[in-house]
Order: sequence, then C-alpha cells, then structure tokens
Amino acid sequence: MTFQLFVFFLFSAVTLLSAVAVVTMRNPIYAALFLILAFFSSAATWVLLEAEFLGVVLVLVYVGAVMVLFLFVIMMLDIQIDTLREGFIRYLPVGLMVAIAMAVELILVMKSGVFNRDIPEPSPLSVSNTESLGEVLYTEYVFPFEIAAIILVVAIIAAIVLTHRRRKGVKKQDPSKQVRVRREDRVRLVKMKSEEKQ
Amino acid sequence: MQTIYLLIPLSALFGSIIAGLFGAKIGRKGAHSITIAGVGIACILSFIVLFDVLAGNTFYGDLYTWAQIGNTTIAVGFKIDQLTAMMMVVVTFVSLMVHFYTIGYMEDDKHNWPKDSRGGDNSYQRFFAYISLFTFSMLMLVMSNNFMQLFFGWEAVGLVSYLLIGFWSTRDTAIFANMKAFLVNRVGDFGFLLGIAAIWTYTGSLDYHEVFARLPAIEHTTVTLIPGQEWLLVSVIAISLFIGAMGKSAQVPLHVWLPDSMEGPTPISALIHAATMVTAGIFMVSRMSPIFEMSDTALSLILIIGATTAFFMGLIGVVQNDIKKVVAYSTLSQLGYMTVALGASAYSAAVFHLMTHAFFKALLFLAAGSVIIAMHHEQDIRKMGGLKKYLPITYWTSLIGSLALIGFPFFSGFFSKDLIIESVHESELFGAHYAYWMVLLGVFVTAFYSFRMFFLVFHGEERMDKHTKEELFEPGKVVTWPLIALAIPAVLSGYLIDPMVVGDFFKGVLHFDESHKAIEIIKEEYQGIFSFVGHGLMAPPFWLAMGGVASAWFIYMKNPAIAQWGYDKLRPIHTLLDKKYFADEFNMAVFAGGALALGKGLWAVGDRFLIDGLMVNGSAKITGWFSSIFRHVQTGYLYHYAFSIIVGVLAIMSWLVFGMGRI
Amino acid sequence: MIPLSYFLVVGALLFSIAVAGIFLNRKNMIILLMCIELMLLAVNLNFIAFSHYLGDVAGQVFVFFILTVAAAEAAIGLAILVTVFRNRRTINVEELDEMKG
Amino acid sequence: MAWGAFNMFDGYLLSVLIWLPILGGILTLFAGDNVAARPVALVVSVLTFGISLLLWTGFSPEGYQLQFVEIIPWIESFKINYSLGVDGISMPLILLNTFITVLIVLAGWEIIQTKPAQYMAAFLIMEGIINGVFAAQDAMLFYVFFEAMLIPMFIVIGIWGGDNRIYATIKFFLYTFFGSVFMLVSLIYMYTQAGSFNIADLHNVKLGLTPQILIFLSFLIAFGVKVPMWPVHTWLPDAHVQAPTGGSVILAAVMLKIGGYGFLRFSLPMVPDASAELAWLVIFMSLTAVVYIGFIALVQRDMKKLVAYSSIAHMGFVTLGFFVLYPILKNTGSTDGALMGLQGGMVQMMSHGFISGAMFLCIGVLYDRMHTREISAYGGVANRMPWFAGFFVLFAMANTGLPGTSGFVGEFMVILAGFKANFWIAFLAATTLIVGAGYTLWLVKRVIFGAVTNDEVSALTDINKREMFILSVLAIFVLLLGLWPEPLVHVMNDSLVHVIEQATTSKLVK
Amino acid sequence: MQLIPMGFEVPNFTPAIPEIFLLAGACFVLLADLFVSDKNRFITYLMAQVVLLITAGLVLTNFGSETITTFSDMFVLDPMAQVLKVALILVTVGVFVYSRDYLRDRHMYRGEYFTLGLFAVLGMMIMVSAQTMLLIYLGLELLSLAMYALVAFKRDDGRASEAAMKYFVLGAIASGMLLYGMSFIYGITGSLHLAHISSYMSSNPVMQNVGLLLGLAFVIVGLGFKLGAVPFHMWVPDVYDGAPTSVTMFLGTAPKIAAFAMIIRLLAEGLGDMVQGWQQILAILAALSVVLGNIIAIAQTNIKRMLAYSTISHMGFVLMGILAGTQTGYAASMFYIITYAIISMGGFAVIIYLSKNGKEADQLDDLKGLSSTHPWVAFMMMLFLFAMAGVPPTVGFYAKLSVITAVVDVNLIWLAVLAVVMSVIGAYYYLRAIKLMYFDKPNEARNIETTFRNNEVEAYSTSVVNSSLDFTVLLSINGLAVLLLGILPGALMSLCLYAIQASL
Repeated sequence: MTFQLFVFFLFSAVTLLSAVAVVTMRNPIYAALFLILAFFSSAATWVLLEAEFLGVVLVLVYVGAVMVLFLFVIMMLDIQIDTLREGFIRYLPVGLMVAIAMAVELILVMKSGVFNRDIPEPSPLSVSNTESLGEVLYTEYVFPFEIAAIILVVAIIAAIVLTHRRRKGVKKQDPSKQVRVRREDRVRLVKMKSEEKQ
Repeated sequence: MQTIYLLIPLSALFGSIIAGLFGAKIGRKGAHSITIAGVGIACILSFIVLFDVLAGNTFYGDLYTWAQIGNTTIAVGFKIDQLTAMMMVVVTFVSLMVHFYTIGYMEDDKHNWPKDSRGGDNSYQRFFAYISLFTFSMLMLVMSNNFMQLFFGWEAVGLVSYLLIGFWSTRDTAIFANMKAFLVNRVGDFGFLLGIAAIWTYTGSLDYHEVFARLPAIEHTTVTLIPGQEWLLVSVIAISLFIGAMGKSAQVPLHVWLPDSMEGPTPISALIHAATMVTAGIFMVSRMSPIFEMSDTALSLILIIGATTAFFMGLIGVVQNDIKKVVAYSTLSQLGYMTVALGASAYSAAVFHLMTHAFFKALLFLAAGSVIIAMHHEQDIRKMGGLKKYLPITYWTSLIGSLALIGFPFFSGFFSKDLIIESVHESELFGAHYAYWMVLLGVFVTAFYSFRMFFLVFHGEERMDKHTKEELFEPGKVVTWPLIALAIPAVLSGYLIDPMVVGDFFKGVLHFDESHKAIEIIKEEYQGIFSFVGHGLMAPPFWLAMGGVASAWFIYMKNPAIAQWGYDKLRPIHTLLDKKYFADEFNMAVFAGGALALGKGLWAVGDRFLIDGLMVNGSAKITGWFSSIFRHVQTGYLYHYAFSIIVGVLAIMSWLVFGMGRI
Repeated sequence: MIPLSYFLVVGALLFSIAVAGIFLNRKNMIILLMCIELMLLAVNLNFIAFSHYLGDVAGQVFVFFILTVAAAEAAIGLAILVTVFRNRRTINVEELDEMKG
Repeated sequence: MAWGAFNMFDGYLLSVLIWLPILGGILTLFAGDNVAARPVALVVSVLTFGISLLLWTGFSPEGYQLQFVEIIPWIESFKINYSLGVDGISMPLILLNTFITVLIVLAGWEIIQTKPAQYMAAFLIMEGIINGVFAAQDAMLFYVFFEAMLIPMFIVIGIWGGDNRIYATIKFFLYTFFGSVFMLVSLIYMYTQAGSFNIADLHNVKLGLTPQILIFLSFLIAFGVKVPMWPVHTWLPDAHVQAPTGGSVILAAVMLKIGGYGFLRFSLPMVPDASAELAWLVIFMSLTAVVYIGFIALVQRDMKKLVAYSSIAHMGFVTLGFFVLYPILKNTGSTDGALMGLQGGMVQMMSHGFISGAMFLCIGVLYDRMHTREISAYGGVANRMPWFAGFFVLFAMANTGLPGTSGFVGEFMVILAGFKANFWIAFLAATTLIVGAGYTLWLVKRVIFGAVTNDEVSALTDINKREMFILSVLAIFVLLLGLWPEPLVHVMNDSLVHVIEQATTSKLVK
Repeated sequence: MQLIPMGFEVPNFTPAIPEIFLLAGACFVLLADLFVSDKNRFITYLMAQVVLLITAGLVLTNFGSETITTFSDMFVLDPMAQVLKVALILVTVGVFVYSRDYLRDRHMYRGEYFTLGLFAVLGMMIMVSAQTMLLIYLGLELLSLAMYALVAFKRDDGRASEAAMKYFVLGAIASGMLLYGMSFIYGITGSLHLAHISSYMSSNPVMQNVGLLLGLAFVIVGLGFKLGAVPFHMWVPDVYDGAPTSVTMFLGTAPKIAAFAMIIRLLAEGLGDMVQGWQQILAILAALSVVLGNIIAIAQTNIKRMLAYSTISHMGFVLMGILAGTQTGYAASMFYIITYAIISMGGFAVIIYLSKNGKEADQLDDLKGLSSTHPWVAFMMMLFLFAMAGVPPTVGFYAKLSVITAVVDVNLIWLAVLAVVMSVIGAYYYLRAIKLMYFDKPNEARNIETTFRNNEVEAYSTSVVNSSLDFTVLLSINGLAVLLLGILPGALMSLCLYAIQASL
C-alpha cells in the first residue's frame, strides 16, 4: 500500500462516514458540522488528484461561505430538534435497500473495466493546477464564466426578493421617492389671516 | 292504346290526389264527382281494353326504367292480357259501384267522429281519395309486368286497406284492426319478397316474360337452405310466393286480419275485403302459374291450406252475430275455395270464381251496409228481423247475393263453385282428397250460415228497438242503385263459364302442367251450360246447399229452441268457434307478446346492461376508478417524490446497463 | 497508483448515501439541502478524477462552475426555506403536503 | 355539362360548398340573436343548396373519375394536399347535406329561442365541414373534417339538448372520437407505406394480410361507430333523444351516412383482402342490427328513441348491402349481385336521409307543442292535426319500407342482393318487413290514431305553413326517390362498379 | 506573461448578440426598476417587453444564415436555435402581457418578476444554443434558479412556498443526477463538447460501453425531470398548483421549449449513436406519461392541477417524436412543443382572466356558465381545450398527427395506439371543462355579477373588471392562432423540419 493509497483510503473513509453521519444526525447543527468534515476530507482527496486549487476553493467557498450560511439559517429558524427524527427507523429498510441497490449497481459498473485507466496520462499542462485553470477560465471558458456570474446575480436577486422585508419604522432612503419629490410636497405655503390688531 | 293503358290507373290516381289534397277546397260534391269521374273513366277504358284484348291485342311493354343495375333492368310497365283485362274490369266496375254507394253510405259520416274532431271535417273527401287510390293501386298490381311493380301494388293496396280499416281512427278496435291487418299482411309479404328475391337470384330478372322464359333452366335446380336438406328451387320460390298470397288472400293461418277488418266502413269491406284486394293472392298465383305448375309440393300445400280455410272459416260464420262478420267469414271461406282451385291447377276456375265472387260478395256487403244504414249502424243480427217489408230492394238483392253465394243453380256462384269442386275431385295431388271433402262439406256450411243470417235479418219477428223501428226505411238511390247494378252480374256472370273456363279466353295466359289435368277433364266433360246445370242438380253440392238452407230455416225460423238447445249442448264447440279457434289469443300471446318480451329483454340485458352498462359506462367507470386510485400516488410528500425519481433511476439504469449493456 | 475506479466507487457510495438521505429524511428540510450538497460532492469527485486521469482540464473547469452554481443554489434553497418557515412555522418535510392528489 | 359554361365557380365549386357555409356561419354568429341571424342563415343555406345543384347539373355520370377536382398543397412536410373531388358516390351525399341543412334552418326558425345565432351558425359550419368530408380526396383532409364535425354537434346537443344532454353529448363525442383514433393510426401507417395521404395512392398501396386486417378493424370501429353498427350503437339513441330537432335531423340524415361512405371509400378499396376475410363479421353485425335493434325499437317509450333505434336497423341495411359483395362474388361470381347490394346500400343511405330526417322533424313538431316525447303522452293527434297526421303516416310508411316510397328501394335491393349471397341473409334482413312495420305502426297507432287522450292533445294546433313546407318538400323527395330511383342509381353506377373492381383486386404483396 | 495566451483568438460575438443584449437589458431593467415607484411599475414592464422584443428582433436578423459556432465551439447559432429562441421569447412576451393584471391584483407587481423572467429567458437561450454539457448545465441552472424564485414569488403564500420548496429540492436532485450522468459521459469520451462526444460515439462501439449507458441513464433522468415525464413528474402538479398562476403559465410554456432543445442537443446531437438505448427508455417514459397523465387528470377538480397532469401527458407525446430518432420525428416534437406552448399559454390566460381581485379562479367549477357571461373568452377556452384534446381543426391535432407519424415510422405501433387511446380518455376531461363552460348555468355568485354587468355593459362585452385591452387582444390572437395554425399548419411544420434538417 503506497502512501497515496493510504491517504486516499483514510480521507475517503472519513468522507463516507461523515456523509453517513450527515444523513443520520438528529441535530441539524451536527449534520452541518459533519458535512463540513466531509468537505474537508474530500478536499484532501482532490488534492491527491492534483486539483489543489479546487480543493482550496472547496474549503474556502463551501466551508467558509455556504456552510456558514447553513448554520446561520439553522440558528435563525430555531427548530425543535426532538420531533424531527420520527419515522427514520421505519423507512430505514426501504431506504437502505434502495441505496444499496444503487450502490451495488454503480459499483458493478465501476468495476466492469470500462474505467481501467490506472496510469494517468502525462498532464499536458506542465504548469500548476491553479495556473492551468486560470489560463482557460478567461479565455476558452469566458462565456460560461460570464454566465456563472449571472447565476450568482440571479441568486442574489432571488434571495433578496424572497427574504427581504421592508420593516416599518426603519429609516432608509427610497431613491424613486427622492427623485420624484416635488416642491409642493415639501413646502407648504400657509396663508394665514393676519392677526387682527387688538 | 298504350295511352289508354296509362290513363286507366292515372285517372283514378288523379281523382284521388285532388280529393285528398284539396278536399277541403272542392267540398264533398267536388270530391265525389272527381273521384267518380276518375274511376268511371277507368272503368269505361277498362271495358275498351277488355274488348281490345278480346280482339286479340295484348300488350307487353315498359313505361319507364325504374332502376338499371348492372344487367338487371327494373322497369315499370304493363302486361295487358286476358287475365289483366278481366281483373281491370272487375276492379273498376266494383270500385265504381262502391264509389256511388259511398255517397250515400258516408253521407253523415260526421256522426262517426267525435265532436270538434278536425279529422272528421273532410273525412268524406278523404274516404273518396282513399278508395280511388285503392283503385289505382289495384290496377297497378294487376297491370304489372314485373315483380317489383307487382310488389308495389301489393303493398299499396295493403296501405290503403290499412288506412281504410282505421278510417274511424278514434275507435280503438279500428286502429287495432288496421295495424293487425298490416302486420299480418307483412308476414305474407315477407315470404313474397323472399320469393321475388329468389326469382331474381336464379333468373337474374324481375320481368315476367324473362323470368318465365328462364324457368325451364332452373326447373330441376335444388337448393340447400338447411344443411342436409335439398329442396327443389321452384318449390321454394312457389311456396314463398304463396305465403304472400296467404297473407293477402287471408288463408289460414294468416287469415286473422280479415274478420277484424270489418271495423272499416262497409263500402270498403265490399270493395277491398271482399271483391278485389283479397283476391290479389288468387290473381298472383294465377299469374305465376308457370312457376307453380313446376312444383307439386307447392300445389299440394295450396290445396290443403285452401281447403282448411274454406271449411273451418265457414264454420265460424255459423256462430257470428255481426252482420258484417258473417259476410266476412263467408269471404274467407270463399277465398279458400279459390285457393283450392289454384291448388288443383284449375286456375281458370279460380279466376272465374274470383270474378263471380267479386260481384255477389260486393253485393252482399253493400246490402249489409244498406241494412246497417237503415238500422243506424246497428250490426247485430239478433237485434234485427223482419226487415223484408222495410227494405224491399235490399231484401231482393240480398237474396240474389245469398243464392249466388250458396251456389244455387243458374246463379253465378253455382257455376264457379261447382267447377272448383269438380276440379278438386279430379285432382290427383297429395291432399286433394282431403280438399275435396272439405269443400264439399263447406257447401253445406255456407248455405247454413248464409241463410241463417238472411232469415234472421229479413224474416221472423222484429227484434229492433222502437226508436230504430220508427226511422226504418230504405236508404236512397245511391245505395240501392249499386245494389241493383251489382245484382245483375251476380246472377249473370256465371254464364261466362263458357268462354272463361271452358273456352280459350285464358289460353296462353294461365298455364298448367300436363300432369295436372283437372280442368282439362272438366273441359272434356262439359257440354254446355244447361247440361252443366243439369249435372249440377244431380250432384251432392246442390243437395248439401239445399240441406243447409233448410236446416237454417228449420233451426232459426221454424224452431228457434233447437238453436238454444244446440248452443247449450255444444258449448265447447261453440266457444271454440266463437273464439275463432283461439287464433287471436295465440297470436297475441305468442307473437305479439313474444316480440315485446324479446324486445324488452334485449333492451334491458343487451343494450342497457351489457353494452351501455358494462362496456361503455363500465370502461368510463373503470377509468375514473383508476384515476381516483392513481391520484393518491401523488401523496404530497417530498420524499415520496424523490423516491419515485430514485426508483426511476434504478429502473432505467438496470434496463440500460444490465439489460442492454449486459454486464 | 490509485486506480480510477477507486475514486469512482467512493463517488458512487457518496451518491448513494446522498440519495438514501433524501429519501430517509422526513423531518428536516435543511438536511435535504445538505444531501444535495453531498450529491454534488460526489459529482465533483467524479469529474476531478476523470479530469485527472484523462489529463484534461475541462473536468476541473466544470467542477469550478458546479461549485459556483451550487453556492448560488444553496442560497436560493435557503431563501425558500426561510419563506416556508415564515409561512408555516415549520420546516418539517412531512407537513409540507398541502398540495397532493 | 351544358351548364359548365355558366358555372361561375368553375374549378372551385367544392371549395365554395365547403367554405361558403362556414363563413356564412361565422357571419351568422356576428349577425346577432335578435334580428339578422335567421335570415342570414337561411340565405346562406339556400345559396349553398343552390350552388350544390350546379354539382348535379355539371356532373357527368359516365366513368368513375373524380370530378370538380381541386388540388392545392397544404402541409408539404407530410405531402398532405387540400385535395377535393367528387364521384358518383359522394356527389349525391353532398346534395343531401345541403338540402337537409336548408330544412334545418327553417325548422329551427321559431323554435330555437335561446342563442339562435349560435344555433344557426353551428349548423352552417357543420354543413361546410360535412361537405368537406364528402369532397376530401386526401385521407388526412378527410380525417380533419371527420373529426371537426364533432365539435359543432357536441355543442348543438350540449346547449340546445334535453335534460340529460350532458351525458348524451359527451358519450357521443367520446364514442365517435374513440372510434376514429384507430383510423388515424391506420391512415398514418398506410402513409408510411405509400408516402402520401392521397386517397387514390392509398387505394393502390400494397399491404400484407395482417396489416390489412388490423387496418380493416380500425376502419370498422371508426365507421361502425359512425353508422352506427351493433354493438357500438348505444350512443345514437341517447344523442338523438337529447339533441334538439335540428341536431337529430342532421345526425340521422347526414352524419350517419359518413360511416357508410367511409366503408365505400376506405375499407373496401384500401383493404380488399381483409374486407373479404372479415365480410362475414360485418354481415353478422348488420343482421344483428336489423333484427336485434328492431325488437328493441318495439319496446321504446320515447318517440325519438324509437326512431333512433329504427335508424340503426335501417343503417344495418347499408352495411349489409356493401359487404354482401364478397359472399355474392364467392358464391355466384356475379358482379350484378354485388352491384345490387352496393346500389341498395347507397340508395338506402339517401333515402334514410330523407325519411329519418322527416321523422325527426315530425317528432320535433309534436315536441314543440307538447314538450314531451313520451309516446304515452299522446294519442289521437290525428283528430287535432290531420295534415300533420297525414305526413306522419306517410313517413312512417316510408320508414317501414313501403314500395313507392324511398324506404323501399334500398331495402328491396339489399334483400335481393342478400338472397344472392345466402338465403338466410335475405331471410333475416327481410324480417324488418315485419318488425319494422311493427314498431312504426304501433307508434303511429299510439300517437296519431285513437281518441284524443288528454287536454293537451286536444289543444294541439295543426302544422303551420313553414312546417307544411318542410314536410311537403321531404314528402316529395321520399316519393320521388321511391317511384323513380333511376336518376340516382345512374349517377352512382360507374363509381360503384369501380368500387367493386377495387374491392376485388387483391393488394397482397406477392 | 502574455496578456492573452498563445493560440487564443478573441471570440466572434455576433452570434451571441441577442444574449448579450438581453443580459444588458435585464441588468438595465433591474437597475431602472429601483427608480420606479409602485404606481408606475408599468414602465418596468414596458422596458422588459421592449428588451424581449428587441432580442427577438436581433435573433431574427441572423435568420436563415449558416450555422455559426463561437466561444471555442461552445455556442452555436443554427436555425433550430433561432426558431426556438424566437418562439420562447415570444411566448415569454405573451406571458408577461397575461401576467400584468394578475400581478397587480395580488401585490406582486414588482420589477423583480420581470428581471427574473428576463434572466430565465437568457438561461433558456443559452440552453438552446449550448454545444457543450457545461453550457447546458449552466443555462439550465440559470433558468431553474430564476424559476425557483418566481414560484416562490408570492412569498406570503404558504402554498407557493411549499411548491417552490418541492420544486427546488427535486430540481436540485435532478440536476445532480444530470451532472452525475454527464460526468460519466465526460469520463468515457474525454470531452464536454457535444461534437467531440458525437465523433467519439461514431467511432466506438457505444452500446456495449456500460459506462456510457450509465451516463445515459442519469442524463435521461435529468431530462425527464425537466420535461416532467413520468416517473419524474411528481413536481409538476404541485408546482403548477401552488405557484401563482402567471408563474405557472410561464413554467408551463417557455421552459418546455428549452427543455426540448436540451434533449435534442444532448440525445440527438451528443448521444445520437446511442439511439437504440434511449429510444426504448423514452418509449416507456412516453407511454407512462401519456397513460398516467391522462388518467389522473380525470380526477382533478382544480384546473391548474388538471392542466398539470395534461402537461405530463403532452410531454409524453413530445417524447414520442424525439424517441423516433429521426429528423422528421424531431421536427414533429419541435412542432408539438411550440404549439403546445401557445395552447397552454392560452389556457392559463383564461384562468387568469377569471381570477378576480386576488381571488383565484382555479377550480373547474369556476368555469361554469362562462359562455353566457363571457362568450368570447369561453370560445377561446374551448379552442384551447379542443387543441389540447387534439381535435381538428385546431393545431393540437397536427401536433399529435406528426408525432404519431414519427413513431409509426419506426414501427412502434403499440405506442401509437396507446397514445391515441389515451387521447380519447384525455378528451373526456377537456370536454368536461367545455361542458362546464357551455352547458352549465353560471354559479350564483357569477350570476349576480352578470346581472350587474348587464346593467352596465352590454351583454357581448368581453371586458371584465380587471383585464386590460392588451390582455384581451392577445387572448384573441392566441386563440385564433390555435385555430389558424390548425387550418394552415404547413408553414410552421415546414419551418420546424427545415430547422432540424439544417441543424442536425
């Protein structure tokens, strides 16, 4: 067993076990934390595959941003944990059966020999993973890249549309109102009867 | 001449259309004038045609092509020969008489309709339209030169008969009778039509001459209708056609409609149900004699049916009390005689009797009608009696009619009936023996019931109520004149025996096979009218007839107690006769009831339960049921939805990878 | 060297676990979202492994975009979750069954 | 052809006959309920009828070739053409349709008070569509018209129908729709074999026996439902009973004919071998229709239902007449007999168009006055409505096949042909003489004759001039066709001979 | 360091000009909306419409040109793409028109609705033009994310949130599956480009390659989900039901066109040589969809749910054309999907028309007596329903005809027969809706309203309290288009056939 293989098994095992934990955890916070663990360990596997940039991104983006968002929402929603586990055991056999059937089928295919590429071809990119990615991302993949940007914009818009609420009593600017302000709205000329002289 | 042929039916039709469609405008007088004019012209022209035919000018030709299908030409045309001409004369003459008579008979027809019934408004005109239409139809029937047209006339007279039997449509009995008449006739027509179809199938034509010409070719053809049974084709055809004749000429067992048809006004009983329409069957069989002659089986059947009708229907006449019913049963019986003659291949005798019967039976009916008018539409002979002094003309003409009917020497019926009995006697076919005895006994029965009625109506004590008696007098000239006019041929037409039967009048028109010699034998023995009468006086029929008259006189005039005694002692037989052998009850229960029950059953089980219930609505229900079941698959639970995707993935994966990829 | 199929098997197991998780989890919608993340993780592993063994950078680029999209997806998913919670005061999957049939 | 010179629609006559009523219908729709709808509809229908007469005058009965042909490419990717033409078979049917529509417009003149514009429009549009069915020479065009026809009828029954109209109209629609979809698949299959939807091309395409049989069965379902044949007839009584008078009339008089027409145009020439194989089935079904349905008609309590059932029985003669062709040729080899059957079937179709139309109009006349179709509610109508009674009896007699009326001609010919095929076929078919007379006359007896049974009947008024006109025209046609069918027979002759030729030429792939 | 790496050329932007314009336009609308008050939201709406129409115009300017690829062959502009783009943009324009009143009545008349809509259109256009699996995925996600948000747009509505949640979770699973499948295809063929995949396929025995088959299986799941084919259809009824009607309308029309394009790109262009593999699967999916969709629809009382199930069955028909694997088959499906979008848009428009002042009219009973209260709208609805049922002379018939021809062509006659039989069952529930409109009396509530209306407006007026002129006009055009295309379907059919033949 080479070192690489050992590392692979180690991190794979961690990944899979934490994945199982994510699925079975009663408390969503634990689940989220196990998911983070799974991400970390997969990132390690990715590094094994010479995808160090993506491994880093996984940790940074996922663990750093997405999972925090998850945790944030979990905390915000303040859910009762006790009731959330009922029925798990009852459906476990069916679930396991399906999962095992799927896994067996998939593994049979993986082992069937069509993927026999034990030796990776020598990478045409002599440069590092980060560099090679960087090289194509803005050239060859410029169009997808732009689209990814739009997707993020849409996500922002969507998230705001869905969750943002105008609270009453909060002072903030409304540009459209400001633009359309007219003199009459602001200044009122009051004509008063002059006081009669006493 | 051809124009004349065409003019004969059309003039009758014209009168009918005018009177029928514009009856309200032209009024009663207009209606009867135009129809009488029409039929009168037809009558005169018929005589002209008759003389023309006598001069040897027969005609055979098409008027127009009705339809041309492949090689089959179905045309409308005329065949004018001796038989046709004679029939035309009989039809138009009797019809004309009836037209005249109707003026009187229907004079106050409005009374026969409920108050404010619009149906009665111009019933008078309508009646004339009908009888003229009948005349037209009957002429088309007899003048036809092909089977299609024959069938047309055949059914058309049936239609008019239907309309006329139900003329007083507010009477339940009338509209029941007319439907019955039509349906029973339809049973006959069913056979008739099959016969026509058979003829067309095997000869490829519907034209008389072509069919007759091709008959020899199919003489020995056999057909297998029921597996294992080979039948002679001509027998099948002949029997089919005769079934039609049985319907129209009211032979047992299709006789049931005729007595009921007396629900119609008396003029049509005379015209249609005695003189002309009912004889269409006789006419048809005579016309088809080349076909019938080929089948001894058919002739035997005809003999037996005819003889049965002749005797047993006569018997029923004995117990009838309705004046018209008695005459009706006598008509049945007489039609039986004609049929027997057909069976014995004595076509000329049959046709001869047809003619004489037309006159004397029309006379009898009209006389009965006269009595009915006088009695204010009372028809029960038990409530009459002694009418002789009130209705002298009717009395005498009735007497003439009755004597003709029973076959009293020198009256027309004598000649024709004697001929029939003789010819049956000579026939050698199966059933001829039975037929002979039946017709012989029938003579006694005929005489008995005829004079039973005659005596009960005109002689003896006056049994009518006082009110009727006060207004009892002979109807007007329009009634009596036709009686007289008909009485003349009722007596004299018998003397036509010489040319019609014995002579060559029908030579070449009515055929008979060499093996069926009855009429030939008679011809050979015939030595002039007087010897014929003389011979008749010695023969059993005459004595039987006399016996019948005497018995009637003895039982009903001289010693009425016997009638009562007989009624008590022979109760079962009386009931059997009174109920007409339960034929109506049987038909109602079995055929009418059976058809209704079958219909209800098929409807309830077949249509409503099986097809609609199970197949149509059932499949709709099943679909709906599936729908309501399947919709619950959509549980609303996200994990079930996900599960269905996963199962789908698994299935597709298994199919593709393990099914096609064959790991 | 580690054979390619090893990575693929890990990916397959991860995928299967994620799938099982989606079906088994009947209470907490957040875990559903996490299962989806796991699923994408399996996909990513596949792509990176293939990319590595093919010596082709396209797979890695794909993973890059998947990560981006997954982040966006997570954001929207959570946003929807929040609206559900606001309307229903629950994120129990079993109670999300107003529409059915 | 002498009229050809004056024919201003030269070359587009059939299109005019299709689209004029459709556009006229739309115009009627916009003409408004109160004033213009009725006159506009009448003008359009009369105009269409008038134009359709040009079809008759310009038609040459010699030869079976299509006449008044129009071909315009329509859907090029499927090689579907807007292809029209008539031969001796379809031309009389178009005339029947245009003629009946005029009567329907007249018949609905006063009676239809709710949404008259839509009512009239529906019938005019239907007229155009049905003309299209008969004129189409492209199978897909035919199918389009065939299906499109359902829509106006669906609406007519649904809106102006009786109490149970919803069930009836949905049943009607689904029944016929179900029938026709199989035909669609068959046509498509044949298209893939022939490369065209042109009916003439489909006539020529070679097919194996199994495909032929399947195609034949699909046609049988499609046209059998339409005719309707036993045992797929149960929609008809419901539809008739619920439909307004006009709907019943067009249904019985014209729409049922499409089924018969389909057999002639599709089944016999396209799949002759399968037709020969399965002729016994159709004959069996037809005879069942004649006998079984006759008995059922006997026990109906509703006038319309009775006439509807009698329609089924009469249409049984049509299919019988068409399919006795095969046993006749097998038994005797005589094309005369076959032609007799086909002619009989066709004449029966035309005649049934007049008679059933007239019967339904008569019932409509009664219904308008009494608002019930129960036979038991009537009795002694003749006392109040002598003219009406006269017409009713005439049409009833025609319905029983009385010689001299058109009802006789077809039945007569079919029975003759049936005898040529087999005695028992003729025997069973001829039972209609008795059973048919039984139910019809019993109806007449119960409704028309007898004493006035109740006050409502005694308050009846006789037909007015409009009704008189409609019934008279029909009566004239019934009598005319009965007394002289030759003009009709002559027109159809060559085309039917051609059908026999097609029906007896095997298409099996050698 | 070079600024631009070796061998890289600045890509040709012309084919993507419509997309670029749309992106810019969408961003502009997004920003401009901030300065528009709630009262003047019409301006946002108008801008969005203008952007869409100009985009469509830009697509059309290139029409009929040769197939052009750009962005390293990732993006293609071929006739099929052009036709589909124009179709989906026009459908979206229609959806926006129909949506306006509905949104206004329900306090959803906000700029984001239109911006998200524009972004969704952008996503669809990218899907249509994609030549690599990457772009397909990105386009799909862009569309999906926008749609998730739109479904949940009525955020204070529990049903909408529930629908969005279901849609989101299932959609994410489906795209996960799609990606998983793509990864295998990538792993075997070594490329994301459809052209490369295709050329790999034609030179290798693909039907024995279980890796590819596995990939195909997962890809089919993803595609089946987008289309809503059984058994991946479960989201359809709930989402259709729960989403605001205008969103349902959007969801049920334009994205279907894009999904079709995606299937064509992936299966026909990329995996064309595996046709015998996916043909069988799609045949089963199609059969299940047609059967289940039609049967369950019968039991529905809610129009939106009913139309959802009917959509499922229609997607079965669309699959039939595709699974034939022939160009005529693809063209048939293309015709089907475009006409279906038009028809179903009209159907939903009528539901919107009936919904008044915040009250949804999504129950079948709400249709009662429509013909007497709104004859014209009822007539339009009848046309839509008959079109869905596939009754000539509406265009729905030709759509069915062409796909059935396609399956008969490849001898799948059992499928053709099944399809037509099921369309009879389908006809039943469409007829039931027509029956409610035409043969039933209006509900009491509507009666009162009618009498009220009759006092004010004359009986034939089609105006209803909350419908604008453009709505009514478009509805009429929509309905008449269904009829007109039914009478003259040839042009559109030929166009589809041309597009497919020139593109594949």
